[in-house]
Amino acid sequence: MTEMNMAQALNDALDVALSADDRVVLLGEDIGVTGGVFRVTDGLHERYGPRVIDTPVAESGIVGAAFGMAIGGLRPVAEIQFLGFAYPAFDQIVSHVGRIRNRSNHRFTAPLVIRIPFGGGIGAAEHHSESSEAIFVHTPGIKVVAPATPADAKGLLLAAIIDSDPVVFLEPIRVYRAIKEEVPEGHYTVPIGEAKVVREGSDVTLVSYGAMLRDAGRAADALEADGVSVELIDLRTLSPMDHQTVVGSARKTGRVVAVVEGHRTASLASEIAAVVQEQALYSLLAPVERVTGWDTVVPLRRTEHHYIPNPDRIAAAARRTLAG
Amino acid sequence: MTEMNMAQALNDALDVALSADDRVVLLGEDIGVTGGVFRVTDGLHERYGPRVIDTPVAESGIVGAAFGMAIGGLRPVAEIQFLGFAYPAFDQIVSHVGRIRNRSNHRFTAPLVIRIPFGGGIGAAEHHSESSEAIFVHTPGIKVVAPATPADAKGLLLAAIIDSDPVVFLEPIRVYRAIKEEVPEGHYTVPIGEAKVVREGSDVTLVSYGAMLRDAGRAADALEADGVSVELIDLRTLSPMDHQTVVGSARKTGRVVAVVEGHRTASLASEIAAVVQEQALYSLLAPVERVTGWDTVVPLRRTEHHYIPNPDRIAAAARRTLAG
Amino acid sequence: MDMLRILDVDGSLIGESPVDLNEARRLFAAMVTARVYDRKGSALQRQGRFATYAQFEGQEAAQIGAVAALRPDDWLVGTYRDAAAMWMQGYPWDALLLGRMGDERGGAPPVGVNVLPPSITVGGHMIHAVGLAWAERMKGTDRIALTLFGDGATSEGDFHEAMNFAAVYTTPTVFLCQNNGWAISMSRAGQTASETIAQKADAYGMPGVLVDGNDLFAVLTATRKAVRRARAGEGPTLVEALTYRIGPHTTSDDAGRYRSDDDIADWRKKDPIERLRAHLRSAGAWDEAWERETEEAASAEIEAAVSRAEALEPFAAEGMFDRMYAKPTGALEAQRRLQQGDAS
Amino acid sequence: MDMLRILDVDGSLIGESPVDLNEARRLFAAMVTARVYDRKGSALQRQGRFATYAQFEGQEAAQIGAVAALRPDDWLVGTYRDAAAMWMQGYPWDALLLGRMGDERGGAPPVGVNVLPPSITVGGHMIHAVGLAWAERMKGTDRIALTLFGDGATSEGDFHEAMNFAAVYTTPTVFLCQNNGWAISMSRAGQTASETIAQKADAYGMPGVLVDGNDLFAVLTATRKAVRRARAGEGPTLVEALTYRIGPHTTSDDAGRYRSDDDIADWRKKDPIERLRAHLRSAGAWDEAWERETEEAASAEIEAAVSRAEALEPFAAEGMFDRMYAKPTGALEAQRRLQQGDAS
Ligand SMILES: Cc1ncc(C[n+]2csc(CCOP(=O)(O)OP(=O)(O)O)c2C)c(N)n1
Ligand SMILES: Cc1ncc(C[n+]2csc(CCOP(=O)(O)OP(=O)(O)O)c2C)c(N)n1
Ligand SMILES: [Mg+2]
Ligand SMILES: [Mg+2]
Repeated sequence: MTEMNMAQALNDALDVALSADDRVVLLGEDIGVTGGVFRVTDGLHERYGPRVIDTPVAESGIVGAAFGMAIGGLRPVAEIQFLGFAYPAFDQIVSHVGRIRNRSNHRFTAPLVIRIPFGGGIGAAEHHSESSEAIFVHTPGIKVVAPATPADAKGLLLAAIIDSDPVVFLEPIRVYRAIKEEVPEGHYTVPIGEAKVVREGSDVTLVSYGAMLRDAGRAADALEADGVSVELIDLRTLSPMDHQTVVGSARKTGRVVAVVEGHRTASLASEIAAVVQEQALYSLLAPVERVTGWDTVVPLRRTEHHYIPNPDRIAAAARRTLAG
Repeated sequence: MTEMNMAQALNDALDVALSADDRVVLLGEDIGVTGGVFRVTDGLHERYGPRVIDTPVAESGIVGAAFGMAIGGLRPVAEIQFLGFAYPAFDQIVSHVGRIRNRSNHRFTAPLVIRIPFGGGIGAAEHHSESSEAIFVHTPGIKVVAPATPADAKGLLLAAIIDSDPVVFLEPIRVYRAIKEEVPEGHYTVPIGEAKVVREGSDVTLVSYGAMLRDAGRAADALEADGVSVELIDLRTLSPMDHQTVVGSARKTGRVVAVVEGHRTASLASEIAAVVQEQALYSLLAPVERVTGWDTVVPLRRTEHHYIPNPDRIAAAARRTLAG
Repeated sequence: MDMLRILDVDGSLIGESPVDLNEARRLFAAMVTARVYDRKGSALQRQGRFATYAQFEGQEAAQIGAVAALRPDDWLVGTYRDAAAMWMQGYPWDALLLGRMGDERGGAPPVGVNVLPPSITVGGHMIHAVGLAWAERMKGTDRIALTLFGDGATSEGDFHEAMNFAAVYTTPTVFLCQNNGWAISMSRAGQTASETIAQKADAYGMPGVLVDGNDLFAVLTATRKAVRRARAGEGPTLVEALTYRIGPHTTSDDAGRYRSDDDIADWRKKDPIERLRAHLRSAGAWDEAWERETEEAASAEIEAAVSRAEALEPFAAEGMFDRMYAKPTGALEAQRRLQQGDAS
Repeated sequence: MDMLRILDVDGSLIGESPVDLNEARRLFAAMVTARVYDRKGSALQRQGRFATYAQFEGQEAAQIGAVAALRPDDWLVGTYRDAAAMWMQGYPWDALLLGRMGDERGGAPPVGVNVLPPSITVGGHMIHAVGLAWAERMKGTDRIALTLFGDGATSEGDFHEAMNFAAVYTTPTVFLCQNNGWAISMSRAGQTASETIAQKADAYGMPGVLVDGNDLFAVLTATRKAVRRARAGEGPTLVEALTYRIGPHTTSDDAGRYRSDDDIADWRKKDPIERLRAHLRSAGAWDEAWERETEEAASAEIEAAVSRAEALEPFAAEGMFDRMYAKPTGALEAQRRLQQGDAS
């Protein structure tokens, strides 16, 4: 066990994977010599040389080449520098990465990982604050993972790398260096597809993931201080979503707040609401509340905070469910 | 009034727009000399010459150029040949088309229309049966329209062309030649953002759009035959969604079935369920049912029918709400 | 830019043949066989037994000539129009037929046949051949990857990224463009303002060559050189095979809307099969009975495959849930139950 | 490929000056002013008053020289690194500053200034300049569009599609690549295997020229020719301005990780401002006091703009709802109410 932040834990996961399996190769913009703009790949180029590849500025090329490599028997881990730069690669992801297994009835498969920093809150330039995970979750044939803590990040990334299917691995930018925790050494996995009940409670369920989980936790603290018992769920895997854990909790508490940073309409919060009312309508004591980013471009630095959900908004929504 | 199918009605709308306003230009693959693969632009190149432009095979280029033209004061109507070929243009749509107004605080705007045939059911090759409208609906700064009938198609397309904001205009392939109806002559508009109550009823509400509307109508016929009173809503505009009409009907009937052809998770059916439970939970007599395509690639011709919702599936879902 | 031609339009040898007569006969037979398939494809579509079909008539030399330069274990990554090439590299008729009938098993050639299912989207597949070639090099094999694409595909951004990656990383990839004059209704001249496709290679510091695509010997010679170069670790090559799409874009297309019959007639005179036939005949290596036998054998073989493909039970209603992941996810299992509930 | 150079590295004139001395002084003053802004940008970022800032030091001749070839009503479509060019084409300091402070009003130059807000994504904006130029031609004006981009941007598929569209439709677009040696940590050599960026033009049947990007006269001369060609309806041109990014990629970058200080020292010797200064001095058209005054005037002007920008009240919390459409949609109005409810 070592104390690590998420960037370090991810670096460690990549190190473990590269050293364990020759088929693992990393490719992306600025991931090699300079170690990635968030330093997640720091030192790996020195250690693994030609298996850590700096690429031209061409996201479709990165994903398309990684896809070919995966079919060819490698285990590529591609990095897209920010989620806002993944759209040029969207066609490769939707039309090829998520489809080759079906297209070839399992004859060809593409076990690749696409690592992408996502989310805002750091006052960055336009396009650097995206939370468009919903469009990847809507895409068949890929899995979508979004860790919220260093230890989960490492275990999920290692699970993604050995998964037989393609995984879009979303890394919450705001969390990279924000929290430290004990991270197990060596190889271990956190199962893809399983949510985690971060804290148990009986009055209201908060469902979140990625960077928003911390804010949901802060809201939970505030609510607990007022005597509200909060169950907090970290989805961890966004696709496939762990309905059982979410619905089970909804049945227990009767009140659900889904917290996502992405745009509201057709978001994961909508999906959570749809699933909960579908499977637990008669347990619901209040409508499922959606606390989300708005259906607007994420504002720039000066007013970004009006976009991103914060503990107050989350707690207010929880209180609305309790008032109902 | 003339009897027209949807392809003819759209052709008529483009003709009206081109003749009324010199700023209207059409561009896309095979839309000129050959009149489009669905013949929607038939005859327009002869009539309007250089304002109906055949392009190289480059979707990002088509949308990006149309975007520049729109900023430059034209009213471009771009065509993407099938929704499955829109993904190479996704970056242009998300990163630029939907953002320039916000980015420039209204100084620059992009009033363009992107026409895209969508949906399956014709036994086409892979990529020709997409219903990924949810990802466009999730994208801020654009409007998304999907007509279900010839007269609406014409009026909505004319409304889209004069709209000050960009519109993704989805044309249901299966409907192009399937139905004929009286279509008013000359210029008229159907307002963007308004759903239509196609038939009124009191027991259950079916919400749909595009090609699925016909199947929802058939399900309604079957249900009515059994004495169930069905309210059928055609969303017509997918973004912004007309919550009021949907929620009003939900409050009245207490039972809602959302019918979409796209993949289930994070779909418009999820959005409808989320909104309905949010605003009408206490009126609901049963969970909102989602009848959707599955979270799989649309199967090829031999088994495609197992993917696309049909009247039986829709009626079964409605019956479940009535049993509840 | 000069165009390599070895067999003149009338079939006379004006350069060095890349093969002996026996091999030339084998390749001729392959072209004849491919054309039999192509004709059947159109017929099956008319009968409603095929979905839309994209004929390759006129492009047999480009496809058979290119693949003749490969080793059986090399990768081939082509398009909807490349059935001749795919078959030549080992993709069974059954799979080709199933694909066109609309069955996902059509995308699954036997293990050992390193041919991807045809790309239906235009442009996205070339970079896959770059990744495959790169993987082979990293694994230490000397396999190469050949990718086929059309003139229209060169306009997609993905062509550019694939060419650039291949050249930057000197991957063992051969890019073969079948410039057949059209991308649906768009002429080559309207597709790009460059005089040739081949010259685009220079933008990537890559060699580019132009060959007569209806001359099997020229295509084979140029591709073989490119393949050797790739296999030797010297990097990728772009080959432009200048040819012509004799048929419409697909069985759904009405080519009369945008091109004249005269063009087609001109190009029919340059038919690749006729050309090699003339050469073989003048070398005393052709007779009509042999060609007829070849056709008949091909026809019988393909008909048998059609029967097998049509007899194959379609996937079950729930089959799609099993094809998405190594193991269906919980979400898909739930949808499977929903589907079965709806059906019951 | 030959590289056009008119002012030698030591400032001696080795070709024909495109401007008289007065105009040369004006352009020199513009470069000096731009550098003042650039230094302030870094300082403001260090003080936390700017978000990340992308310095353009060393690229002043490329930007000022290129824009000097434009008419005031021509379009300019550049990137995050092109503040000098944008200002030169009329984009006010206030807007440039607001952009970097993170305020959407930074994207709104006054009406009449035909400069788009800088592109933050790499590669997507060049096609916008094609569309703009095309629109101007369709409207019957003779405006042209200049687009600026880096060496890294040439690897994106959108570069390819933009170049191809421009050439196919002979739109009045000028493509100016500031090849500054780096794309973050990726060297020019690793970005593409072609010897020059300029030669990529040939792939589109477009003329391509290589110029010394630190030589204002060379950049101006080449761009002027390209602009004239575009305005005359003869189509687009690609100009590669060979220059160097003296600073890190942005204020967040640690360039020491991937390049040596020696390189920077070498390029500092080719500084574009020094070079034109040497030329002006030898022509008796420069004195230190004038340069100092220019700097001070620039500094005062920019400081005043900084004060105005910082004094500008940020948008209201709900401002974002008003910027998305001409009129907020019903869905956005509902969200505005939700936001206000949460806040209350
Ligand atoms: C990304 C994408 N855009 C558009 C299409 C529609 N389409 C199918 S084939 C074709 C023309 C391709 O021309 P070319 O590359 O020359 O190949 P050919 O058909 O001539 O063999 C087009 C535009 C597509 N399949 N994929
Ligand atoms: C689509 C996209 N991919 C990646 C990035 C991240 N990024 C920002 S600048 C840059 C390098 C661009 O290099 P170049 O085009 O040479 O311009 P320069 O920064 O040297 O001016 C990269 C990769 C981005 N902004 N957009
Ligand atoms: Mg072609
Ligand atoms: Mg650069």
